[in-house]
Amino acid sequence: MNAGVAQAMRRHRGAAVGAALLAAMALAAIAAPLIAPIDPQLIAPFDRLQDPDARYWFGTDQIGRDVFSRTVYGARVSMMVGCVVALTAIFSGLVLGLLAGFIRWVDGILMRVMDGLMAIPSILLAIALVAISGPSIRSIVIAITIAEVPRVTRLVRGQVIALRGQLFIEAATTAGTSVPVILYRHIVPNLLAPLLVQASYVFAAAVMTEAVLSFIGAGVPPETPSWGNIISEGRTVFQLAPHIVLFPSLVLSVMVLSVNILGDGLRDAFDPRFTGQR
Amino acid sequence: MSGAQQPLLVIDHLAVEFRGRDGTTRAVDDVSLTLHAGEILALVGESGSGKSVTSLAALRLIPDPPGKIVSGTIELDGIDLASLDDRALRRVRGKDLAMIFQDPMSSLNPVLTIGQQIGEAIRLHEGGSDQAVRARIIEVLELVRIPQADMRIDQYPHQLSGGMRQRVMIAMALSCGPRVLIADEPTTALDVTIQAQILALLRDLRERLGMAILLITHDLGVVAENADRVIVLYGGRKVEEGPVDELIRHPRHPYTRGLLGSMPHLDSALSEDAHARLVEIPGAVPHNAGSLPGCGFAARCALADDHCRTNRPPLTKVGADRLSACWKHDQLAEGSA
Amino acid sequence: MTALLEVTGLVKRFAHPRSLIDRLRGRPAGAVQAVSGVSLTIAANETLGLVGESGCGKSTVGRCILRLEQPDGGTIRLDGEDISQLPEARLRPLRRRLQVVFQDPFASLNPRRSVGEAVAEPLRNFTDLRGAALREEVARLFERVGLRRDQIDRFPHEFSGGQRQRIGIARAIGPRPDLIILDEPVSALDVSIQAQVVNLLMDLQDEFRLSYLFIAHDLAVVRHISKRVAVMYLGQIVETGPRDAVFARPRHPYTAALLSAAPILDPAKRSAAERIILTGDLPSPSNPPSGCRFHTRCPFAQGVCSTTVPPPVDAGDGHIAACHFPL
Amino acid sequence: MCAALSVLAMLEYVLRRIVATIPVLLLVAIIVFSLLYLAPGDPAAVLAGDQASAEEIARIRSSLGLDQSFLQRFLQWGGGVLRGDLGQSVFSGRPVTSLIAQRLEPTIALTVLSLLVALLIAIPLGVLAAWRPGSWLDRGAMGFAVLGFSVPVFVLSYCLILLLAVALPVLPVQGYKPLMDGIGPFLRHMILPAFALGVLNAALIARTTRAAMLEVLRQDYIRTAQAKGLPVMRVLIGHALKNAAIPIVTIIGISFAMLISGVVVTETVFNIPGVGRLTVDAILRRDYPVIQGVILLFSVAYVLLNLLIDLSYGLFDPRIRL
Repeated sequence: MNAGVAQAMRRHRGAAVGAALLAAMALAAIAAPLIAPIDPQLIAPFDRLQDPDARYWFGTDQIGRDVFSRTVYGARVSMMVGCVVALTAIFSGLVLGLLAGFIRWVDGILMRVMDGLMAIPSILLAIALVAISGPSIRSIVIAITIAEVPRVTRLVRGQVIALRGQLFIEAATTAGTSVPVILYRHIVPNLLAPLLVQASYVFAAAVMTEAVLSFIGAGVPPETPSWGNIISEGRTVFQLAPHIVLFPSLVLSVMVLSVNILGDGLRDAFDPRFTGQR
Repeated sequence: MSGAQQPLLVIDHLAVEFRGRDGTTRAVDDVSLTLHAGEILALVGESGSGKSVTSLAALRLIPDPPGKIVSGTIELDGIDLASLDDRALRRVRGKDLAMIFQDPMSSLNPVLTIGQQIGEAIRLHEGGSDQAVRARIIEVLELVRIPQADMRIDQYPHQLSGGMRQRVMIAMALSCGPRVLIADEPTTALDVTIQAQILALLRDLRERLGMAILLITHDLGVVAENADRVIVLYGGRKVEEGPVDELIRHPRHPYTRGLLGSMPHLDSALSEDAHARLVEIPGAVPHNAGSLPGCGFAARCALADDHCRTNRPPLTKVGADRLSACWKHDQLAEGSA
Repeated sequence: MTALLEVTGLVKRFAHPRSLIDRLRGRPAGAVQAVSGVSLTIAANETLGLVGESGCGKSTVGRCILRLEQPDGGTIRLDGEDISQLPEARLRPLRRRLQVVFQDPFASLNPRRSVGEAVAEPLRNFTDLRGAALREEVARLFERVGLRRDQIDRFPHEFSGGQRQRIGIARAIGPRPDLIILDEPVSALDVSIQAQVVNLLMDLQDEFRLSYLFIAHDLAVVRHISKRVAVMYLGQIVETGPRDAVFARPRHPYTAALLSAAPILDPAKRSAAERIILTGDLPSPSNPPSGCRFHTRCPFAQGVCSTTVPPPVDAGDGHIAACHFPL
Repeated sequence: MCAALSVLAMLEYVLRRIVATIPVLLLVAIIVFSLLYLAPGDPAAVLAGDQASAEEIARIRSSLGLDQSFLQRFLQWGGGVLRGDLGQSVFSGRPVTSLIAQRLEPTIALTVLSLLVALLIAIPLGVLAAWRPGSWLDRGAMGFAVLGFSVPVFVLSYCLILLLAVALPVLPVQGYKPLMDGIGPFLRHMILPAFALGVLNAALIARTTRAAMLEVLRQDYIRTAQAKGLPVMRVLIGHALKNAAIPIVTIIGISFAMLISGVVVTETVFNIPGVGRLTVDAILRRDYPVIQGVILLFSVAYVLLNLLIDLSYGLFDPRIRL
């Protein structure tokens, strides 16, 4: 597994760049208080709508807050949402998918529910869930997770069913291996690679969804500096001071891009067609 | 068969290389062959012998990249196919030089009807009204003995049996009256009773239409019953060539001999001891056989010595119409298989 | 000689979902009867060759015996005990005696686990070997099938087809089974490799007193390795008997047709044989012909063949053919 | 006889697909209804106003049926939905159905136009990239695809506005002109949003087209077509694309979900008075019946589109007609 990741990095320069960028952003998010030169909440009424300069690297917004500091703190929200959603969605999807793949009656019920959830476009589902539970990072995370779980469950279930038909699973059966051991020894290891790839896409989708939700006002509470919020606030003065929108947008795009490139690199590395396994 | 008449297809000193992650491999190395009108020439070998690559190269269908014809000429009726531009080459493909493939299921497009697929070639190379084309399609379907051709023409490949699909493939290949038919493992995917039908059909078509067939196969049994001459390939190189019956009765290359010995025969006398061992060729084809300095077979050959391993054996005339690429072909002259 | 394995009247159906039209017409759900009433026995240290064309149900027979498919009828007795309905938990200890080698040596190995682990798996399940002793046994098995002991930590994709098949064989012989189902074990291999594997299988049979059910479509290989053979057509055994009797004097026209369709190397012997070339294709197994299932393609068929199922007739020495007009 | 049977089989296939969507629609309805049911705040109190007494609120509650059980209320609501009654906006008191109907035109226009843009970019790009994998064209196309995945639609929208409406003022910054006011102004206002949304949607479709085409181009029948002497374009379009069609149309159906989220954002950025804008306004005002109605509408549209796509499979692959 780790060998596979390392191999992906070596072979896929893009994946390495993606991983490096992501790591840098993660560090920046963790060390936000050290990096951000100015308190992100500090209002400087005389410095409103400043263009970027040596003091305000990304300029200031309409009440004079430092856009750079806010962007750095915004990385915390995005990183947190991305990581938590990816972890919980992958884990729940794995458990549900395994259940569906192995127990027929569970499959019937579970997959109908997933069909229903998937029929609601995920952004609307998230809007609905946030609308119920009120805007907070927690409800954002829950909402996006619920929207992402069906896809992961589908993936796992599909893989399990495909794997169950594989000859090497039948060989394990004739070798006297019991179902739980087959699950643990043969099925799950073969699921890790696609799940790792999927995790990166879920991460990217979560970051993106959070930004969109915050942008349309159904996301993180407005006082929290998240990229979606900053962009949303800059919207009204966009023609006057485009930098408020553009800088966080750029950072957001770069983050999603690095995750996607990393995911593509992992996918290629795990694809049997690329690794010379057949 | 290989008399005085002008050869139809001449492949001369063909070499094909494939670029991979682990460097370049030579899939076909210095293979030459001539095919005359009305003749069935078999190209026989195991996987990795380069037989299919040779046949694809003849139509210049090697995917490039990763494959590349690095040297050699392919002449059809005196015209060098390598010198043709894409447009001219396409006029030859399917018209003068047609091909059928191993698996008739995957070789037919599942979303087009039989008639559409055959008609396409006819329209492209010969043109004609819709009715004329349809009549011609039914004609070729009947030529390959497909019953109820006027009904089958509107069916899709999945509605046909395996044998029927291969007949459709043959009909498609014959639709523009090719001079040469390349049959790449035409019966490998079929059951033995259907194989017998298809091979009988191919022989019959050769008689009736006088076309030449290049038969690519791994099965010496198929070769023995259907070909006039045979070329044995090993690791991308030609190791032996000759008239079929003679070559099978008196192989002059240790690989051919090993191949014949390792096949269980239905017609061999069974000894009382039910556990008679088959003759093994030890080891496996080295994947760099095409770029070894010496004989590609040396590593698996009981007769090989240091000379064999370092010096490449030239193709030597070992009888009328017979060639062998073995330093020790003399030692094989007396003993028969 | 008591039979090690005795299969009687084995039936296996594969249902396809009932369509709305069928329901409206009151037709029952369609089913392909892949195996319809197959009986066979295998004695200790014997090889039974099960031969037939694709779709005849020969692999399904093997998979039912291994209980990879649940049979719909009939019994499968291993040393007298019917295992056809045993629940998996009670079946598992018996699986030691019943091993398998599959046709596709690549698909039968988990790509993410080392080949040594594949060979160790049945040993771990059926024996007390652990740790260094287990590793040593795996290494010994590797050497026995012609691989090197330093190869046990490698992964399947590092091996050639013939080597992978050797790994599959090592896995099968590891727990010292009584019977191995060989499901087309050499048909994916090149001729020169085929001979190596066939020889290995025959050596191992002597050494470990194994019984084989050798499933194949290649008549020559079956003839070489089997002591007795059974010929299947559309889910039924049409002829069975001692190898020499069946190959030298086939009594069922289908067997005769199969034999004469196989190409013969020696030109001298070729002209002597009178060829039976079958016309037409295999009928659909979901709707098999009435009476004798072969009558639609049989050159000797008469009226009775399409109406009455031919009973199996023993010509002595266990050479049985199910034909109204045996040759 | 045979033809009649195959028509019947076709009909059965269609029928079975339609029947299969019913439970999905029902589930969607349950989920959407639960949203209102679980929503915080008491609609009765909101309606009654700040000065209302407890009795008055209780009276409104029972007149609205808010004191009934979940099932009763669901059935009542469901019956209303089937009659085209989605309830009333808490904010304006107007029927949700008519609020949505008023705003449908710009949303449909934006959706159709951006899908058109997406297909016109994605299909040729995907086909050509698959034809020469590894070429500069392929790399460019896939670079574009991964970028398209990663750039949120408002980012591209603002970049386009900055470039084509502010720096080079050739197009209006925002707003909408209905089709009735003439095709010219309508298109001038639609170009930027449709392009922004279409380009990003094209990324996913292009990537899937390429993958599907690569898979198909590896197949033996492509070699057969080449061996027949067919020109490249005939092989790519006539033989390959038709075989690759099913994954492509499937992804178009799936991408519709992304398109919807894009519509909501794009209408906000460009100030287009469509259903997306209505959604955002409703969120800001916590107008749950409107949110509910919009979600139901979009979800049903999504399910029905995917049903149509399912049914279209038979057009591309004869094996599915059985």
